[in-house]
Amino acid sequence: MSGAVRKTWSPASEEYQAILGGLRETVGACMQCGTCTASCPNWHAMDVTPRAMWRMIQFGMLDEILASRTFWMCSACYMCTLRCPRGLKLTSAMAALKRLARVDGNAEARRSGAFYEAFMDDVEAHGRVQETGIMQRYFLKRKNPALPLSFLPLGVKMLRKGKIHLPSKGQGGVLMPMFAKAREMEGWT
Amino acid sequence: MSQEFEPTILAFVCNWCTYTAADLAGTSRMVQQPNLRLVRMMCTGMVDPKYIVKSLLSGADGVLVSGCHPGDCHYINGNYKARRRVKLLNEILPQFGIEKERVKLTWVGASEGNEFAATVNNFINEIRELGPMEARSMAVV
Amino acid sequence: MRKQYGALVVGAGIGGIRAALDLAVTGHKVALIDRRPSHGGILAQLDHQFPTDHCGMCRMLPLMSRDSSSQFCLRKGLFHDNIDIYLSTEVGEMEGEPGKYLVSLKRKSTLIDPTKCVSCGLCSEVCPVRVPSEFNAGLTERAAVYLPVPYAIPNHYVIDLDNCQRCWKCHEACPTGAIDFKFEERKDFHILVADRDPELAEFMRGELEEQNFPLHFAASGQEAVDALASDESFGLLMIGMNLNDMDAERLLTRSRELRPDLAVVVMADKGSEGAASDLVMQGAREYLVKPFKGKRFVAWLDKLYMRILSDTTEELEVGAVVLAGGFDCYSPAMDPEGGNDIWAYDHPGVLTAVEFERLMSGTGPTGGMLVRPGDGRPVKRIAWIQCVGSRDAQKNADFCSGICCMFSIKEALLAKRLTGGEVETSIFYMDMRASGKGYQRYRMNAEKEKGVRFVRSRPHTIMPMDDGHTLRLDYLSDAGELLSEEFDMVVLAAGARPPKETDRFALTMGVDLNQWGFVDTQPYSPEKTSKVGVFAAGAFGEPRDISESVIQAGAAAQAASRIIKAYDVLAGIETEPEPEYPDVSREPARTLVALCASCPTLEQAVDIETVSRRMGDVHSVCRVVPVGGACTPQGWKDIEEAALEFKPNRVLIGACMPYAYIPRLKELGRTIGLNPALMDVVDIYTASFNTACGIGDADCKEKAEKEVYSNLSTAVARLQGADPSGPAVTVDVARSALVVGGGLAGMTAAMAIADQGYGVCLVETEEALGGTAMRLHTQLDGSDPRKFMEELIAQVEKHPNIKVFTDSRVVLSRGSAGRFRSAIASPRGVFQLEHGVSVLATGGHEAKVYESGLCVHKTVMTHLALEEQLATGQLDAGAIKSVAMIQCWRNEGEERTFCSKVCCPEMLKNVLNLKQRNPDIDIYVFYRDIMTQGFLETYYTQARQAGAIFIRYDDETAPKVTFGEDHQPVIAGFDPILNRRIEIRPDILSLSSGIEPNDVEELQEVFDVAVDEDGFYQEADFKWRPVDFLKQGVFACGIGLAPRRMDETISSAKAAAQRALRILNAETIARETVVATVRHSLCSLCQACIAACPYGARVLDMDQEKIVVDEILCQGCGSCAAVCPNSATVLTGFHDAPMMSVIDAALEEPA
Amino acid sequence: MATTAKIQIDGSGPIPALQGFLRGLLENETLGGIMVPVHLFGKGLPMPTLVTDPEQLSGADPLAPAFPMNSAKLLSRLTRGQSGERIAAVMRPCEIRAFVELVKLNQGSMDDIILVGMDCMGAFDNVAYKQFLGDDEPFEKTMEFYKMSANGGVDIAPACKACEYPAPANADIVIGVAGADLSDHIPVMATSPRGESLLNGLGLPETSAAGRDEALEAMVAKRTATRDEMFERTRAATGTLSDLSEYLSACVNCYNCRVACPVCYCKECVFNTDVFEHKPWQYMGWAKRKGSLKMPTDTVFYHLTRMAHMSMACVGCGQCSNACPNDIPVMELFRTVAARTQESFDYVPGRSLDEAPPLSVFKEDEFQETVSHMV
Repeated sequence: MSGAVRKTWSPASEEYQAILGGLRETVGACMQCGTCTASCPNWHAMDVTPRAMWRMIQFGMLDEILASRTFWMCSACYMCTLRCPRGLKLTSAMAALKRLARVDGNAEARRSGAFYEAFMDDVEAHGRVQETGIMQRYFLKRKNPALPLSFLPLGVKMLRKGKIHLPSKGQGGVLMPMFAKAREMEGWT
Repeated sequence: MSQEFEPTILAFVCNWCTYTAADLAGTSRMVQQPNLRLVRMMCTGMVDPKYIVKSLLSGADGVLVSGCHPGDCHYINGNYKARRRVKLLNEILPQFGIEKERVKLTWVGASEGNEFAATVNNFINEIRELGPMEARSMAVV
Repeated sequence: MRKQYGALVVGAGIGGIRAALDLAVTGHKVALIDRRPSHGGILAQLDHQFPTDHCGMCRMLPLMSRDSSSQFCLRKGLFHDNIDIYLSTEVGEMEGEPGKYLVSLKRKSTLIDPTKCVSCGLCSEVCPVRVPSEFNAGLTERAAVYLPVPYAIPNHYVIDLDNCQRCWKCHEACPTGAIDFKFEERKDFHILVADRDPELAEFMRGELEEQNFPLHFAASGQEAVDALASDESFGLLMIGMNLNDMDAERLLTRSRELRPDLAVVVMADKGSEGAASDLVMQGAREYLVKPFKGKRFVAWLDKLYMRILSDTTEELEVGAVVLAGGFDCYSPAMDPEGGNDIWAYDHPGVLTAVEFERLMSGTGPTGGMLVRPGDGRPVKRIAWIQCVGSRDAQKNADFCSGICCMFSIKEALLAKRLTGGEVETSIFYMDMRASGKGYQRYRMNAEKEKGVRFVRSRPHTIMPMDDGHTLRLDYLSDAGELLSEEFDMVVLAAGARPPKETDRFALTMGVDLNQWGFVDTQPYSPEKTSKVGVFAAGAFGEPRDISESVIQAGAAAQAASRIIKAYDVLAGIETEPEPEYPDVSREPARTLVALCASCPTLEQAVDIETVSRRMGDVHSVCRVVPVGGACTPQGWKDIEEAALEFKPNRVLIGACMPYAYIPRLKELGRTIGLNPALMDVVDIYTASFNTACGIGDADCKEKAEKEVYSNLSTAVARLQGADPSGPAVTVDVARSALVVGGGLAGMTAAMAIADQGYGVCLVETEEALGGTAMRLHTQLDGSDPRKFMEELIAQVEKHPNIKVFTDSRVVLSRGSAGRFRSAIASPRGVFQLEHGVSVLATGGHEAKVYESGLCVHKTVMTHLALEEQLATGQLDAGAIKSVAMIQCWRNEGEERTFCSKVCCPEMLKNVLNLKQRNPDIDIYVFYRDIMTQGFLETYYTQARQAGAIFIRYDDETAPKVTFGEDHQPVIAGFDPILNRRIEIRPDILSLSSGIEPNDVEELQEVFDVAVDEDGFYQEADFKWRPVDFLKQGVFACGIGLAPRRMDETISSAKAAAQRALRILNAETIARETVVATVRHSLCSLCQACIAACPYGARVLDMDQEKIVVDEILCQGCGSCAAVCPNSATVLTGFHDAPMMSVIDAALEEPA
Repeated sequence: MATTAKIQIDGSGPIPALQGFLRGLLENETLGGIMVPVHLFGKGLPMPTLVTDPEQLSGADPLAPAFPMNSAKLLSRLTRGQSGERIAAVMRPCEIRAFVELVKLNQGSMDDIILVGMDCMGAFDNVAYKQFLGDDEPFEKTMEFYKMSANGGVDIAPACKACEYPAPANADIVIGVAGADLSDHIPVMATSPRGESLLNGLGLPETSAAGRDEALEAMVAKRTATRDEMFERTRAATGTLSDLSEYLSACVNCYNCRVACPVCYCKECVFNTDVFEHKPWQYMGWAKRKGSLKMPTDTVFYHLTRMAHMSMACVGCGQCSNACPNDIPVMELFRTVAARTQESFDYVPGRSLDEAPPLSVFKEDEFQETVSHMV
């Protein structure tokens, strides 16, 4: 990160601006205390700290935000939201970014989001994550035939240790209404 | 020095801080040796050097001047003036064998009852080590 | 008969004390109450206060008529002729209207008779109970019978009935029978139980057998009503909710009708708690849920019985009410998890700020040693975490407590001082709010000179390390790295909260609370609550530091005194004239010595007869009388009788707790016709408590006797030298005021004084009234400052008591408090004026700094100009795309030595205003620390929410301004969060340039007052006398004193007016007992005394060739006497000759 | 370098030459009078005399080795309040230094005074001067004294022997006798603007004070050594309270020492006031406590108190010893004490008018070691 921020607003569509506006509202009151970042269990895996992310939202640097993988690393543990002295809904902001990236993101964003989507789809389908299912979905989404091969050694290892279970019906579909409701609330349908 | 010697200490204490602390030490039942004679002054800034000289010549084995901490003085700066006076006596009296240790200046705040008790007890012990003031056995006033 | 007072002051903390004193010295009777058993509020717990790190609270005591108040450490206690203090007291009910409020006070009994308690502490020693000590913030434990504050006066033990186990051991241990559990009266305490359930009756009969309460049972409501209508005396009515014929509410109503004072308790069934609590609202004392458990029920009833019998009510009629409830400190313990999850509050190394303060205190848990209170481990590294519980929207605290920043710096400095600088101190903060007078310097000194580390970050959690000792803090550096540090101790700068039960209290008093639970106050009148005649003082309306609290208390006192005056409260009540005492200075001293021999402790320690006999031999002692209990009415009568019989001209009483007798000596003086200055009380008990040697030991007895004898004979010698006679020097007060400066402060002060009927000359150098405040067009709270100012100007101009001189200057002012002679130069000529007080309200102005293109480029303006352009429509917010603002902006290299306090709110105002008009404007604010203390914080939050971007800078990253085409500013800055340079090209650049005091060089000379290094007036004492000058009779207020916002300016002006009214309200000012005089025949005119006098009370009269003492200014410190080589200057009561005798007497008995 | 002029000495010797110089000064319109030691009564002591008539300067002897009193006190009387006229005073260095102290204490003023300082060879005490004078002519004996002191063999007063300030400071005009060839001329220096203009008005020829510094230096070295010996001796003699009492045993509370002391400026000493008017029962009480009571009381107390009051301003002129009827070496005692007190406050009495008397001022951050922290 170097070079002066000359233009602080990124060129983007009106839709972009609307989402950005919402995000700005969410994190506007942030005073950069850093509690969120220091509280984040996945902090080490993020390329941009959450604190810097909110800052970039304030500055309107959406391109750079979407290029980062930070929000994909959010496991929605809500620690930041719980601790934020400003009472900001930070986990929601992370989710909004995920959504934004999925809808309108570039290739990079799609790639980063693939695993996340696969995970959620699998949960929706089975009511829990099934190791085989999720990977299938992930590979499909990535549309990269070489990718499964690269996971082969890991898969074999896990299989040996009994970490991979065969797909089962389990609680299949039990969470579907919840997902539907969420989609409805978020205006996706 | 004789084991029997019990020093007498005269303390000029300021009305606002140290007297309060002395009172606190008393009412808190802190262990205090009965060797202290307290003279309440409005301010250490009004302790005339001749009071101290008089005390030493009249049988006090040590004189304690105690007031507010710097900046605390009810009368703004009396304690600073007291410090110069005690400094002066600390220069004059030792020339005549009256040890510097016999004239002490301390700052003790109103809530420092324990500090006052400890100060006095230490002072008494120190004077006990030092032995009686010569004037005790002299017919001079 | 209701007791009448001018005002009731609720809360005896610093704000309440100040308000009470301000009213009392003005001549109003004040009732000062506090629900705690001690006075002093939080300050009783603090030994050191910023920014001096010392106390000095005693400087608040009256300087004039000193004899009417106590003259000792104010943290110890307070007496004033016009103040009645009620401790352990709350307001029960209040009704009425301004000028005549009828108040009923509930006084909780301490169950210990103060006239009998000698504070020996035996009760506390035997008490088996241990609960956290309030005084030491829970760091130590106390018994259920305890001393609330170790150094308070009067210092009687109190019983905490709630925690009492009823073992009665204290009662047995008390040597003086001071503890009264009302054992004897139990048999006369009839309890009427109205309940259908026969099992309950049986249960109660069985359980209460030992208690001896006569029990009466009524199985129906009617039966109960009949009993109530009978002649039987009842102490308590217990109502069950199961009566067939009458519901509980009806019975309660009937009982209130028949016996309004009878205590009623509701026995609720499980599930009907709601209905029961309604009954409590209707007058029942409390409710108890069935089924009752034996032991607990008996204890509860027994305590209730003791309360009913011991507690009292006091009915008052007061003119006005001042609420000074202060604040409670937030504690992590208030969190659902007790603060253990996030703050590891149960760890011995984690303390709140108040706990740390207690730790540093000599009366604290370690006697002032810096070790961990829980485990005694040494402390090498301490961290302070700011904003714990403040600026926290999640905890309904979207406000800044305003005190914690300075508090933490102070504590860090104290820790440094205590350890000789060894301990490492780090303060973790977000904005360091050092905006008070001198606070910025204090902070710089802490950082640069004393090595206190300031870290701008917020650790979110305290993590105890596995070793069980250290504590880890994780925090984010500016660079975005997560850092970990370990500390031995972490102090939580826990913020302020409204005091407990403020909501209930507000209901009783009929005042509104604001959204954070503090008392709601009005714009431009921060002392006014929603109820007329009820005012908020101190920190009750908003968290404030000492100085601001004291000012706010002054403002509240001013408002209250205005009501008292307007409604002519107490008009009919004559105050007793000061009695004339015979002059005994020519008579040989005859001293009556009365020895209080009531307490067995003394008898055990010394042989009173021996002491009496030897005292009889002391020169001037005419009689020694032993009395049984000097503090009891009988003992006091004995002393009176002895005095009338032996006609002494000196009276010495040997007793315990001398301070407590001071008010009583005045009474005695009246009775026997002797000046109280010729009387003294000496503590003869402390010597007897000395545990250095065992009781019964002969040697020990002798030592104690010597000590008692010495104490008494020293006092006799001192009394011999007492000389209260002398000509009564008084000043006839010229009852009008001179106010210099016609801005907001000057006009407010003038109005406050003029409204009470005194003439005011208001002098303004400009051609029109108004001053700096006229430049404001809007306020953050939405009020209209312009309208307010215009109304104020109109009021001032048409006020019959105010004479306005515009375009004028004061050129001369001579004299002293009560009578000044001044000259005003006006275009119409020079006016001579006699007045009693002067108020300097000369104000300040926006600092003019010609840099960053100000006055060159039309795109650059100050915040004030921006506000004006927006208000007048000169600037169209809709046409602007972006605005940049720079806070704390000064000339390069210019030291930022003080915070102007107004620029941050001003900036927020513009931000919100712009955003409201055009939400799409991009706003960038460069700042160092946002100074939004108190409830202003919420506007900061709003500004951020509205989308303004706040960019922090420091000395190294200060924004640089250049200009492009069309005057467009180009600001090159740096964002520390993104760690990137940023460049902003706004349409408008708005600068905060801060406040500078107006030049007062001339006035300094005219009024003989000083200014500080920044050019603001130098007050007598920043905390305790914030609107006084050292020179009495001259006061300051407004921006001339320190940067202030409008509300604060108004408060300071009202506070100054109240101080001035104290003088104007008196017709004459009388001399004091302890005051310096000059024996001119001895005086060589060396003037050393003039230099030594800290109050400027001495001058050389050139014509008369003598040193003249201004007895009003003289405070009796004796500096002059000590510096005078031949005692030509003497302090009354401390003449050299008697002092020599005192020394002789003290040394007569070698230890 | 300020003007140095010479007072030419013709055949009649240095005293008439100095008289001539003073006459010249007095003839200047700006001066109303001159205070100078004058032999008035034959064989008596030359007393400071305020001369207004130039003719009456014929008895003036500024060089006389007599020092009947420290004239600072007299000058204080002449300068308290306004006389309306300016005068000059011919004084020894110790007198000027004492006067500076008195001015600080508002006991006099520098406004209307021209200080003419003499290099001081010392003087006899009163008794010794009379012996020295015998039946001879005073002027001749003065000259004889100068001859003898040039040879190094005069028994001047102990105070003068131990005086390390032979050259006047803070004067307007200095008469540089030290090292001067009294058969030829005496150098006279202007040491202030006022002195400069006065001296220039006299139209004296210029010169240099050759040899003066060396002479002074030698004198100071010798006297400092004597002084230090004196300190040693006195310390040894007063090392304990008993020793001090013995040292002062002849004190009769006459307070002559403090009357003679130039810096004891009190109208009445506190020991002479009612503060020390003890009652008979008090005396009896004290006597009973110890079995006996030395009368008069308060002698040691008096001296210790005086040390506290004035040791910081003590200029060491020795008038106290001179005044003591019982020959107590008061000067030695006070100078010894003063050496320590003055050093501890870095104060030199008479050095500068700008230095406030140490007990009249304070700093917030000083003498930390004086405050005990015993806990």
